[in-house]
Amino acid sequence: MAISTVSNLSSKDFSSDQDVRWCPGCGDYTILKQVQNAMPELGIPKENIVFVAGIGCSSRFPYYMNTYGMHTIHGRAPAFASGLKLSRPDLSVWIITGDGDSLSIGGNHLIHMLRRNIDVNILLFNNEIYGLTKGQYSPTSKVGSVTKSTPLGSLDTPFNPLSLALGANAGFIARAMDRDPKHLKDIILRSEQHKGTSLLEIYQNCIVFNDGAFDLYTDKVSRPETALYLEHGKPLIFGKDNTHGIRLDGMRPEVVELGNGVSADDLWIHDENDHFKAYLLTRFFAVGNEDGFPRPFGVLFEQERPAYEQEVARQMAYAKKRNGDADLEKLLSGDETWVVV
Amino acid sequence: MAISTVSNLSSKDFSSDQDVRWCPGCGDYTILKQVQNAMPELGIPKENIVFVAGIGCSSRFPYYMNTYGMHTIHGRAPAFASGLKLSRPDLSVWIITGDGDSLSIGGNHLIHMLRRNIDVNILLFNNEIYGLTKGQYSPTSKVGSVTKSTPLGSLDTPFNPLSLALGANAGFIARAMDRDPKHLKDIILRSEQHKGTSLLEIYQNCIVFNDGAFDLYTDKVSRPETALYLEHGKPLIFGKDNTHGIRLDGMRPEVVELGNGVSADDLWIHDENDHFKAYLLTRFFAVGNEDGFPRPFGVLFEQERPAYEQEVARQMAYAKKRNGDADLEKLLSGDETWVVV
Amino acid sequence: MSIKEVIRETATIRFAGDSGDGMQLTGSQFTNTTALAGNDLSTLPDFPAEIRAPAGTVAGVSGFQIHFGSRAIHSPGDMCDVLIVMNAAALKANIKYLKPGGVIIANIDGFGKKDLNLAKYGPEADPLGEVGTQGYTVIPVDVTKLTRESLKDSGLTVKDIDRSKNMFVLGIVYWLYNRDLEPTRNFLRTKFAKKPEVAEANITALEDGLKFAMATEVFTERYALAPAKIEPGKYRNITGNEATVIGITAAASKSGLPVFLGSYPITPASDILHGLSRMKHFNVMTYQAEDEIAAIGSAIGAAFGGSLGITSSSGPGIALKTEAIALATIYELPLVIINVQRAGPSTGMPTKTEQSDLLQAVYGRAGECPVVVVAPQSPADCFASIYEACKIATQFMIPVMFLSDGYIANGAEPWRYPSAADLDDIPVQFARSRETDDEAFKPYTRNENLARPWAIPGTKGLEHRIGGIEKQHETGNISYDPDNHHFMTHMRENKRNKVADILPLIQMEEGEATGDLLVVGWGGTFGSIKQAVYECRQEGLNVSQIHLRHLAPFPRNLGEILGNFKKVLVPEINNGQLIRLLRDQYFVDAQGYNRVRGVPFSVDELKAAFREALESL
Amino acid sequence: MSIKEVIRETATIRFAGDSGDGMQLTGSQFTNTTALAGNDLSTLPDFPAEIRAPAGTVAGVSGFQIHFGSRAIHSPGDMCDVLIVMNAAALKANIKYLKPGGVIIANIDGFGKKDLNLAKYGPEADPLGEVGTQGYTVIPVDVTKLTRESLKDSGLTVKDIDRSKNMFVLGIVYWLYNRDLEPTRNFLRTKFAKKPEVAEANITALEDGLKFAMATEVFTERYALAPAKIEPGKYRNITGNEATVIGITAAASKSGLPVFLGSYPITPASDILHGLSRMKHFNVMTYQAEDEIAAIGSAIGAAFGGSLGITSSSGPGIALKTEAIALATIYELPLVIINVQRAGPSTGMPTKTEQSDLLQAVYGRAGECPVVVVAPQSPADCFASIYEACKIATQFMIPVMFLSDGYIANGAEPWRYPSAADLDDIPVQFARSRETDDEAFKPYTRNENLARPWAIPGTKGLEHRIGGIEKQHETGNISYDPDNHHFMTHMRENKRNKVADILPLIQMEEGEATGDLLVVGWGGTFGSIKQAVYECRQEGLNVSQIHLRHLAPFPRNLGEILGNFKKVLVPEINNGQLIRLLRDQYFVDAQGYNRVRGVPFSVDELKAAFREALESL
Ligand SMILES: Cc1ncc(C[n+]2csc(CCOP(=O)(O)OP(=O)(O)O)c2C)c(N)n1
Ligand SMILES: Cc1ncc(C[n+]2csc(CCOP(=O)(O)OP(=O)(O)O)c2C)c(N)n1
Ligand code: SF4
Ligand code: SF4
Ligand SMILES: [Mg+2]
Ligand SMILES: [Mg+2]
Repeated sequence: MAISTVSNLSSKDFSSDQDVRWCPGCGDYTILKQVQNAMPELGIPKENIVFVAGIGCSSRFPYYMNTYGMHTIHGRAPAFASGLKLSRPDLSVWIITGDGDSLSIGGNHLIHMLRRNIDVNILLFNNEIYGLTKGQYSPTSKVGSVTKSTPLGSLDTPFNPLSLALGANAGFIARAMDRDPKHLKDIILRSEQHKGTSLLEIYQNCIVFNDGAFDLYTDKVSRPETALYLEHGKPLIFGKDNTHGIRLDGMRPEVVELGNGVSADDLWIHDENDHFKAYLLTRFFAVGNEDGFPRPFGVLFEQERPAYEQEVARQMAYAKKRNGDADLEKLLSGDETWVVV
Repeated sequence: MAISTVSNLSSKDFSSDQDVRWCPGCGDYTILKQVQNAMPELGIPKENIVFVAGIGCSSRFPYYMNTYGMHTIHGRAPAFASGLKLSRPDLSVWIITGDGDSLSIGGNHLIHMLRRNIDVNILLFNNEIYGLTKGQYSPTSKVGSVTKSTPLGSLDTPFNPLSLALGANAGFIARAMDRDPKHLKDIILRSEQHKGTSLLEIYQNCIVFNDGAFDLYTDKVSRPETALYLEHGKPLIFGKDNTHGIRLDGMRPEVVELGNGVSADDLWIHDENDHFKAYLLTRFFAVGNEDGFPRPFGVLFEQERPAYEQEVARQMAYAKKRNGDADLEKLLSGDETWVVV
Repeated sequence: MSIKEVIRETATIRFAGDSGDGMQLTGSQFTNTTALAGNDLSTLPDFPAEIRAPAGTVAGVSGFQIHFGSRAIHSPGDMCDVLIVMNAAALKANIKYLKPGGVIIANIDGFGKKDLNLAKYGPEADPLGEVGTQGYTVIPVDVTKLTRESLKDSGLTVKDIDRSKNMFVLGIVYWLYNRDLEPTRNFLRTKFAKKPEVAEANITALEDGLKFAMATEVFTERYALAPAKIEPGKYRNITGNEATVIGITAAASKSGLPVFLGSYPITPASDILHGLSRMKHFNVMTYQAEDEIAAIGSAIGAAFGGSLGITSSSGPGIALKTEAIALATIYELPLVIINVQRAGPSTGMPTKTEQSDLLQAVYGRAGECPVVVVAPQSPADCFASIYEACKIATQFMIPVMFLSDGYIANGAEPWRYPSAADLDDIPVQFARSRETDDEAFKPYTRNENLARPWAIPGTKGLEHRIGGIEKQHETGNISYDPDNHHFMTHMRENKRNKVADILPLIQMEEGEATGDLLVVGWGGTFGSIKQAVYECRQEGLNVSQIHLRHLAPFPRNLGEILGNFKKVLVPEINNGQLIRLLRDQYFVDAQGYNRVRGVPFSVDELKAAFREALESL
Repeated sequence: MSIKEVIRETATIRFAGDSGDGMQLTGSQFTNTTALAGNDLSTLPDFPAEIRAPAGTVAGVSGFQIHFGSRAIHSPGDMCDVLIVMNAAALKANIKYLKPGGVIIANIDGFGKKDLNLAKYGPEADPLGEVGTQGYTVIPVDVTKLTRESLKDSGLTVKDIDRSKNMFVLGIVYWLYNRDLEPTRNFLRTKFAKKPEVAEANITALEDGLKFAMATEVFTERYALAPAKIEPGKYRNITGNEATVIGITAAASKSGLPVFLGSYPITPASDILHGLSRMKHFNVMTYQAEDEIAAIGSAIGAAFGGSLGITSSSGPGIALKTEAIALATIYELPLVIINVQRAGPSTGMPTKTEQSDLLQAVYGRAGECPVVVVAPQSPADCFASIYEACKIATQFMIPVMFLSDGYIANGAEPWRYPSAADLDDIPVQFARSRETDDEAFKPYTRNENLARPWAIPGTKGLEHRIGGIEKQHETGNISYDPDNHHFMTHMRENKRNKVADILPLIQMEEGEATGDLLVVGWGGTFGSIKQAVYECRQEGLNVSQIHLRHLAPFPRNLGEILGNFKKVLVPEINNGQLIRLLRDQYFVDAQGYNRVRGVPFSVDELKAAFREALESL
């Protein structure tokens, strides 16, 4: 098998010859662009990359990547990706999924993949709506969402995808948004670096059926007040001119203003490896940030834990060693035979 | 419809005429007994009670209850129960499920039911094994479990069912065990009192395929050291002669010995309504309690939140009021008609 | 130059433009007006697969065809007389549907360099000029300019003004076919009740379009169509999915049962969920479940509780319901499963139609698992068929599969709607409560339909357990007895087959009950087959037609009728499915006519197939 | 009293006891020893549905029947000559299988008051006395006492001693049928290698059982069976699920492909997962997924990556795989789906057998979705059939459904196993890498089998995307073109049908290729049909037999053979499924013989059916 010379690949090399078919203005375009931008930096030959998607607007993604790709069935991308990665640990496997695809019909596969910790990168395009089927509410839609299937408003408490992921023993969770492309690309690269399942939730604007769902965070004016960019080892600071921070009082986080005796040293220092703190961060989740806490973006949690496919490979190797050469004749005959002449 | 006189029902009234078909010594027997014991105390006529189960040894349960019952398909009991409870909020609906049924094939229905918060009571019989199919590992089996399907030991990190439930926005989570029947019955009653989905995980011994999985907690000698019985408003104390407690240092719990200046007042006071503390409690989950923390039993978390079926009923009532009397003629004709003569 | 008034028996026109151009609305307005004018009609919307493909591209073209006339119309027409195109891509995508010599009304503002590029004609191409040389009559209209001119005093922004372009065009077509503007005026005033200035602007554009057509001399003729001889009655327009929604709601009303729909969105079935979610005041509850398995599970749970349980989906979603359908079958609870078929396999072509789920409906479950299968034949027929499906399900305590399709679901036709009083009764009687000293309740005893009692929780003395394990006759207890299993397997089969007892005998749709060629269809091909048979008979050919609504069980007299013909031809939009059932069950050497193109049959291809079948006799 | 040595051509015996009594082990030891003695044989294990129903109850009885002889044996025998019962419940559950006048060897310790109660005979009943009056010969043995006596010096606890009761009984039966003890001695020494005292105790019990039978005069005759005329070769015993496991592993070895099994446990398919999980050293990876959808999804994912993708399940689980099977069909990737059929519908009778998933296999998916269907005819035949299924899947890039059943899966028979070198080649060639200036790769071009290239990730220049949406011929790009869809629908169908080109022609199983009655079977009914046809032919009846392994497509000469007989009879353990395919495809007026009792046909009922069919000629 020939090895591509990777170094000279450019973002354009990852763009397939298929017409991109999303609504003009859809957030999916920016995400596609950033993924294509990130690819050359991975240093992986493009024939060793596979994008696997379910069904949804977002899940059309693989068609637009000039890599290997599988557009599968609704909600089941993790299943296909699991078989692929287990049997081919040499490949770089990416899952593209929507909020309906991954959290409605596909919720179980998602949590099982997270607990198993197979080394694939999940990009969850959360637009809080079903795009492809033209606008029904999804498991991330806010309570009261008036949609095609909920004319009087939706009633179910939405999932908090990152809380759910932590509860399922995820080893890597992160959040980004379509409208901050540079940050998005950085976090995509971080996700890829993680060995084990990485879940990156991306706020994505569906311009047709749920326009503006994330304006609070994507609007350049409000963003500094509403979005909290996390960095490992750095204090939690936000606000235009970095005026505010988050302090921990025992287990209770509180928003404080810096100055007047409160300095960055008093603040909560982000520790990506702290499961409990990460869980707290996932609970900064009030609609419209009404509890006063900004929405965290970046890597909330990362944990080193053996990737499942490596453990499987280890077990396979052990069995091969222990049982010696696989002897088909012996398998066919079994232990007790007799001869008829 | 006649109303039964409820008061004079006894545990025996809830026992059906079918032969109970579990292996002799199976933990399912004790659980059945405690459920039958709890029933008369609910004050609900038995014709208003429905047990809904999936498939598994545990899921045979409804056949043994002299109430209405549905033995459905593997993993899907929450789906059936949801339709039943939404359309019949007057009924008391119970789900009986195993660890495979609820967390392997049925994981998605479980987490969706929890986030929606439909008022049903889920009893999850966790024996960390597939009983009915004769001994394959389940999503709660410990890493390294040697079972029929994992001859060299299982490799997947098991679910922490109660963490998962909290991550899915569960409103009530609790834990009990087959071998402490009195406590079990109390917690069954607590589960029923909660309005909204209640999840009660019950450690259940499968004597045939996973005997002794919970001996650490069920053994009367080791239990005081290994099991932490929770009571709302009470400090976390455990150990033979109540010698130990748990203290919170910031967000970090620690086991302390009482005496020598450490008193009950210094300990973590259990607050059932504190989501984050409950999450911490779910993480007292080390295999064999190797991190030194006892395993919590009792109600870990309860939250008041409108039950989904009540919200649905409210919306139905609102629509009926707003649209006035349902006029079938008008529906048939629609708004634009013409006459052909 | 004077304008000729030409009398036509039928006409077919097609509106085509970008998804953003409002062609579906334009088409449905033309449809309503035409219905009010007393013509019979049939329509075919043609959506793009993408939500909103880039404007101006062929992928983004949306079309709407209507066939109408002064005689009975059963199909949306193979080819159109007049094609309205709002841009170059619309021309490119639709010219193949225009009859030789047909008329093209083209918005020339949609043929700029950019448009030509987007449509992949190339910037220098002159597609309108070119089709002009191919015998078509091209009528170029600068719709954008004219609309802006017309509305310059409306006070609206240019962007808003441009939204009325479709009304300007509709005005032109109204003039051409002598239609009345009033219905559309009324529609616009209702639709934009909160924005009267928008309503008035649209009306002005409509009127100015008509005036433009009248004043300029671009048209040399206009057309008149006499009202059709239509069965007297009160009519409305309806799509298949709407009729399904209303049928279910009516069944709820007449039976007194609450409806519980458990569903998960999927094209082209979603509109049933949407429609029923607006019927709460009729005691219809809708539940958007997390997936199709949960959807059907919830419907069965609700059926156990005494609701009319319904679930709706299409191809991939129906696959997921298979396991639970089998459970409902052995439970013997009423359940209606709506399958709006689409082109498969797998995701296939989700916005296109097909009839390829019939064998799945009849046979597609593990074990011997008999359900009832009912298929509507047209948009309006969805009402009566689903109503009947609900009735069968409750009377026989059995799952009924309702096989609609994408064409019927989105297509519209005039519907002679019934009054509530005319509807069949659906009498439902739950099992009655018992006292302690009554004999023990046996949930699997049976009535004359072989139906078991519907015993719902809350009823004293009927406490019982149901499950998917084989159950003992009468008691319903778990039983592994071989003879009991054989008995119950046959019981379920017999019960399903007994439904035939209450089904109407099949009637000839066209032609005599005996003859040379019998055409047997089912489902959404009804219109094109009927039209083709009708036309063949006009030409003197010996062709008859029956159309099956009941596919499992079949009507009692089906075998007899099949036996009366020298040849039986079964046209289907699949590789041959009904035909397999007929060959097997009636041992008739039927032949198939099968095209799997995701689109309805054309009348012409069917006529050719019938002729060929007759010739080979 | 001297003991008569009676020569028998065939014999059937049945061991029955509580689930804890070790009857399956006893049965399989008798089987091995009998095979080594050169008899032909066939066996039927009969498990209880519950894991461990309360000891002593009828629900907890476990049985094992073996039919063996000096001539060819194809079925496990309808009724037995000798019935061994370890307790009252075993007698109650099994007396119906004993031939009139047959012998009962009864452990009288299992007939105490408690046992009689548990078996629901009532404490005062004397069932052994009663059957004695019905013409059966009852041989009461106090097995418990005798075993304890025999092992009193073994040093084992009473509990452990009691575990050897089955060996004592086996010793008795070995004496009765003149069997050699050595194989069982060897077996016990291997099994209890780590507990030699247990091994020796069991051996002592076995020997003492034999001595007991020899010394006491309870038996008046013992039996001798000459070795059967069996095809020369090397033999072993094998169950269907074991043969399936070995077949897959062999296919991996011969093709050089790694195997990836994605599965989820379900009765009676789980043993395939268990077995393959022990084949890691053969490059077989097993993955217990969270459900059946994930299981098949993972297998397809692995197939995309270049593994031989397999998934295994039964009824309810197969239902869940439907959607993904359709995806694999349109992907055109190799995949083997193993369905070990069980009695349905729904949960049905999970431990019982049935053949009712054939129509589902052939037709049970939305859209036109053709897959290949292969069914083994016996336990040992699972090897060759699954091996062939793997070969077809990879050579045609197509999903193959393998229809085993509960009877075959758990049943065992002697297998003349092949040597590795004798196995067919399975040549697999992945598509080759390309350089940048090579022509663009087209993933849906085809070879002479109509198979597309298997282009796996990691191969330079073959980057491509596959999906469930209809794809353009050759390029594989998304296409909504109507004619392309028609074309591709037929392409997939043609490819499936082309598999027939490489299938062997169907051979007569019994009888001439033309005549009065042709019996056509498929799957696990092979043995009983063959036995019945053989016996009818011995009686001079004009009956022939063919047995189908290939159900979609059918062998090329099937139609011709069907046409050569006056009557075609199709026995199936379902309500008629293969027969529908034959009637439809070959327009032959075949008749069915159908019993849905969860158990194999008895030879007698089949013979009666054949006779009746001939009489009605
Ligand atoms: C089994 C199945 N059920 C339903 C559908 C219909 N369907 C396609 S995409 C989709 C949801 C899309 O929502 P999401 O995953 O959020 O993706 P988006 O379109 O918003 O990117 C649904 C319900 C399907 N294709 N298959
Ligand atoms: C769709 C489907 N898949 C698989 C099975 C087989 N099956 C029955 S129960 C079960 C697991 C049982 O485990 P658990 O839920 O833990 O219950 P337990 O028997 O341990 O009480 C499985 C895999 C089934 N019945 N249906
Ligand atoms: S519908 Fe929404 S999510 Fe889908 S392509 Fe359009 S804008 Fe994007
Ligand atoms: S197998 Fe285990 S869980 Fe099942 S009945 Fe027996 S002891 Fe109980
Ligand atoms: Mg979405
Ligand atoms: Mg379990």
